[in-house]
Amino acid sequence: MRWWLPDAGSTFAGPIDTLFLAILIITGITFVIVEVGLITFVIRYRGRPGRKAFYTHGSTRAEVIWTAIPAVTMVALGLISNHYWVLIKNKKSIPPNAYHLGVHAKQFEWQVTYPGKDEKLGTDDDFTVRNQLHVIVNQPTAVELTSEDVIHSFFVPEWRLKQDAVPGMHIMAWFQPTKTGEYEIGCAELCGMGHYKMRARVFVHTPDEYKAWVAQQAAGGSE
Amino acid sequence: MTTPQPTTHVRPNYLLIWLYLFVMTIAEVLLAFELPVTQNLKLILLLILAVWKAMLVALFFMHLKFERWRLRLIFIVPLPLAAILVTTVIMEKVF
Amino acid sequence: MSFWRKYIFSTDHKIIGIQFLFVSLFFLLVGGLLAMQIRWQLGFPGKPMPGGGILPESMVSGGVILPEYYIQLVTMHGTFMVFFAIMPLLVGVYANFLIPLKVGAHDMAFPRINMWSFWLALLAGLIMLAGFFVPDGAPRAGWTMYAPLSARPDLSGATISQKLWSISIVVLGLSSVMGSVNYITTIINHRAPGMYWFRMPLSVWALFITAILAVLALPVLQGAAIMLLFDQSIGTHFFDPVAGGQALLWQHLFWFFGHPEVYILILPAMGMVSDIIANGSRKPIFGYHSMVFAIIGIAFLGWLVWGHHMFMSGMNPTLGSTFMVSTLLIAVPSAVKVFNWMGTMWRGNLRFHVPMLNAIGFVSMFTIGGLSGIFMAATPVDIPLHDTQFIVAHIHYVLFGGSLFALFAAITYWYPKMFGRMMNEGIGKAHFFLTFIFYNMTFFPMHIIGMGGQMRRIYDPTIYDFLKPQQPLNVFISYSAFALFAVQILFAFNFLWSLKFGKKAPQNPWDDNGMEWSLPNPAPHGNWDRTPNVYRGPYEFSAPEAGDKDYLPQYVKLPTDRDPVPAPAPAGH
Amino acid sequence: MTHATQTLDQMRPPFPAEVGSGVYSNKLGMWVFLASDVMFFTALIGSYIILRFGMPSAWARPGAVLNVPLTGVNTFLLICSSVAMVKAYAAIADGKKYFLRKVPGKTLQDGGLKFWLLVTIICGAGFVGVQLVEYIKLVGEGFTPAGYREGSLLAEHALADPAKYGAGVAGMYGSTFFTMTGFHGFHVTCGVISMLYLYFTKVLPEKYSAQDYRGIEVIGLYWHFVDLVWIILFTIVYLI
Ligand code: HEA
Ligand code: HEA
Ligand code: CUA
Ligand SMILES: [Cu+2]
Repeated sequence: MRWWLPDAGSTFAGPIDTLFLAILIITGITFVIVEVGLITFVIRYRGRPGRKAFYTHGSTRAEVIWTAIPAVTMVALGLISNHYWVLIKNKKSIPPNAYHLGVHAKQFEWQVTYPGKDEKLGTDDDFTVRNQLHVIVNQPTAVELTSEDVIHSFFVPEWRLKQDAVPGMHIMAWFQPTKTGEYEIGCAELCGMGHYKMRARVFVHTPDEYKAWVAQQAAGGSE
Repeated sequence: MTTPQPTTHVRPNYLLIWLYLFVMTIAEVLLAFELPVTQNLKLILLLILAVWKAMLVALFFMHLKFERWRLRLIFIVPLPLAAILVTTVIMEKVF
Repeated sequence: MSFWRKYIFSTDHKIIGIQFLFVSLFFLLVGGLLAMQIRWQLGFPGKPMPGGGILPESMVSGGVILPEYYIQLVTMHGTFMVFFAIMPLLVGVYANFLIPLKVGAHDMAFPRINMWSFWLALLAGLIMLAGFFVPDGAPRAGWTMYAPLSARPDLSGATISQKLWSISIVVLGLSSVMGSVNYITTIINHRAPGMYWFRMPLSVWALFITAILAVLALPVLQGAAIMLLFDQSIGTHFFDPVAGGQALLWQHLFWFFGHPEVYILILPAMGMVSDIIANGSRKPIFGYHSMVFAIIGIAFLGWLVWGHHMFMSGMNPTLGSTFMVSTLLIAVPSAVKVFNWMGTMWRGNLRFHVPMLNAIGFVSMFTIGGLSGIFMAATPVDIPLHDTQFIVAHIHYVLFGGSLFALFAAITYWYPKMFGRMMNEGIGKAHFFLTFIFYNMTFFPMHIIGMGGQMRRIYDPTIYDFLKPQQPLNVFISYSAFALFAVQILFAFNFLWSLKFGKKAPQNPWDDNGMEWSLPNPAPHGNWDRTPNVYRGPYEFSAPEAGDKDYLPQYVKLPTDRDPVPAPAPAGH
Repeated sequence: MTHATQTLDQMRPPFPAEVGSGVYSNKLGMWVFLASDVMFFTALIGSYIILRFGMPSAWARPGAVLNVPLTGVNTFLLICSSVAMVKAYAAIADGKKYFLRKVPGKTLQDGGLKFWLLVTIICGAGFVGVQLVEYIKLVGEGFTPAGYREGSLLAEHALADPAKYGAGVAGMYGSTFFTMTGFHGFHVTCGVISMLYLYFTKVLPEKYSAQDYRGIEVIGLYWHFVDLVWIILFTIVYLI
């Protein structure tokens, strides 16, 4: 039973989780203020015969305070968030040394295209594997998301990575795994009756493991 | 129940406006085909003419010229919203 | 007047409101029943559903819900709850019933159009319901109907019902535009003498702003639905990239409508809660003017944030940043509202009648829902949360914890005005506390499984290794959900039973200030026989002039009061 | 001209205003409805603009597929009906309920409400008729909401000269054209029907007077709005 975000598996997890925690604290404080306030008022000011309510139409000072504080916090939060947002989603932030893969979504499977030995996409030693994403640990990787039919969404919880694959669009998403191991891709956008089982495995290898796998694929000559 | 004084105004010459609209329509068609001007200039001129005609209809035929701001506002409010929607989505295309 | 003219084809705003009430409560029940099946599947995937046998083979085989049926459940649950339960309950029922009563008008500006707006809404609901009974079942693309899935029957697997969805939405849009034109005109032109803009109760203000939102937002959805219908039926390609269409266009249009829509679903609730909290605290509302401006602010910002539903959609990230900021800013006017409600209770003399309890429930639960919105509004944090159960939790905290609690309050509060009888206090209190408990037990854990990564609209979470460990929580949620539903039966019983056996209501059961309480319960056709005068603001509780009573209705003329000049001050007064 | 005199005389609102807006409710309601109709056309026209900006290849050249002269005439018809409507409005404002009446010393007879509203209706109906003819012709040539029909005349032209006929995006062209003009046509039809209704129930029985002619002003507002929308559509659909 997990009570928090999945364990961190990519470089994005750090900032995102801290931001999450920060917001949790901000909202947590607000939450406590509101709920505790309500409860105390409910108890303190419960109606009793003979008491009369304090007749007031409000206090501008108080209202200015509780308008200003949220305004400031929200703007600050926005600025901080935007920094990481650009880092994660902006095309320009994709590291130049990124290793490029193609991911083609289709009801209801993920087709991953690998550059093969020459490490370049679009050459004839490329090969495509269904529902298996093999990547290298600590290696910035960029996937070009495309879709055959409807909108799908490429989602790896441990990497804090989610990006829709939209028919008619070529969308780049990048990430840098920090842990070797086996993960899962889920499809996070309703794409038909098979949406729930549109599942693929993710293998994060050490560089030479990966080379070995590529070689073996080439030998196996799958597509 | 007493009511505010009705607003009275001089009646515009409708046939004159009709003439404007007619001429501008012809101008548009000519512009679109005959005149040798660049694509963009043509585009801008056409849009200006269209908006101008629309304004004439709204101001004189629909009497917005003679209404109070309170009423004009009702018709004006949706326009910025429309602009926001269209410009935003177009910007989105221009990656 | 014959029975038909009086109760069926009535043009009396009060009767129309009551018609809306019954119809939309029925659809609320339908939505609830669908939710129960959703919960069964998520809690016990692959186990035969009790009573599932009665459903046709195309939906459940051997009592086990099929994947295609599950999507239909989710789609129709969302659609019914949003478009045919909460929206008509808030706007259809209370805009119709309250506006003329509270501004001191004899009826709506256009009674016949008002009647049509009801019948069209009913028609739309029935068209939508028909989806379940056509071959290959109900729509299957979620209540948001994302194209191209919704536009391509060959991909979604539903041909007829997808079209029915579009048609139904077009009809519904027509109905609600008709209604809203009515509300706006009535509020602007038919206020009683002395009912100045800033003497209107916040409920009327909220309904006024809501009507403006509806008038401007629904036509956009209609247009989109029409394009979708054409894509589905006559082979156009608006949302089909293959022929140059744009898949994201649908999302832009839908959410440009959609976010104002969610404020349509909360603003009237906020308004009515304001009235009830002031009444329950026996105190004037705290900062009336800023409450009004907060409503306007929320409504205005609501037009600038639709992109926050599309952060992950492949939309230009730079736009994402701007949408994030505008979205976060909505916290500010919302803050004003929440804290002003608390300010109203502060040093009050609280009466915990059922409406007040539900109103307090509203404030505390809406706050949770709003705060969870902040997580999703912060774009980086939305990456792991988007389209997970965390969103589902947010939805239900704002829509159930928000709108529905407000509705439980409103229904109980104006029940005497509608039917001349009181709902049972004891059952009402029991219903509130039990609902409050089971509701939190149902929806709070959804935040956690959402953080865990459980996607929305998935038929069986257990096939994912990373979701298996949290399945027990899903089971827990399901049990709580069943309990939650069971508790609603209390409400249904209370509602129906009191129609006949509830105790007769006094003229002003809640010691309230509203104009409506100057009338007998239920109010006669045409309301007042001569237009009433309004002497003061709506929240003069515990005012010194009130003497020994702790309230001072708007319609009471004190010796010190002068009669208002007949024509109320114009807008912006 | 008959209105040299009219331009001078004063114009009263058609009905004592009601409280609040200073405008009587029917008119206020109509304006609010028009505001919402603006948003409806925003959805359709906006999508057209957006799609056309984001289109993969060139759009069909103006006049290549659509018959602009014919539509130009149609536009003229609609403008005429609009001015006729406003003349009807002016006529009843002066209490002229009659059809035509001789004016001493003038060759032109002076038209009253019955005359001008009839002209409006005829022009409006004419517009719808012409549009139907246009649709039939277009579909005959192979222009459909789905694009150029296989093996049709236009399909062949498109093959011969893809740039001119925007072969690449014919589908979008058809979708947007028929949806936008179709729903405008629908608005016009509704207008004509409701005007016919008014004509027989209110105008012929002479129910309107210089004191109360709300129906005329309200339907007029709707009618001019439909005209306004067409002015925009004609430019951006046919000429650009
Ligand atoms: C009644 C309906 C309602 C309401 C009122 C709201 C209110 C808000 N919503 Fe919500 N939303 C929905 C209904 C609603 N929403 C629905 C149905 C969806 C899902 C659609 C779908 O199916 O995909 C959704 C989805 C949704 C998303 C998309 C998530 C995703 O798909 O990835 C986002 C993202 O920003 C969001 C944000 C917000 C915010 C910021 C508010 C704000 O208005 C909240 C403001 C309120 C507060 C903040 C709390 C009170 C304030 C204070 C106590 C002051 C102090 C606060 C601070 C200092 C933070 N909502
Ligand atoms: C106001 C809106 C509303 C309400 C009240 C509810 C109520 C409930 N919802 Fe729903 N829900 C949505 C709006 C709502 N929901 C939306 C918009 C979605 C997204 C859909 C999508 O993804 O497309 C959603 C999705 C959704 C999901 C996610 C499905 C998925 O993504 O896989 C789940 C799962 O648990 C769920 C469960 C429930 C439950 C258990 C209730 C329970 O609270 C139900 C309890 C029962 C009732 C409230 C009815 C009681 C009946 C009465 C009181 C009537 C009385 C009758 C008379 C007096 C005659 N809902
Ligand atoms: Cu693919 Cu969901
Ligand atoms: Cu939103």
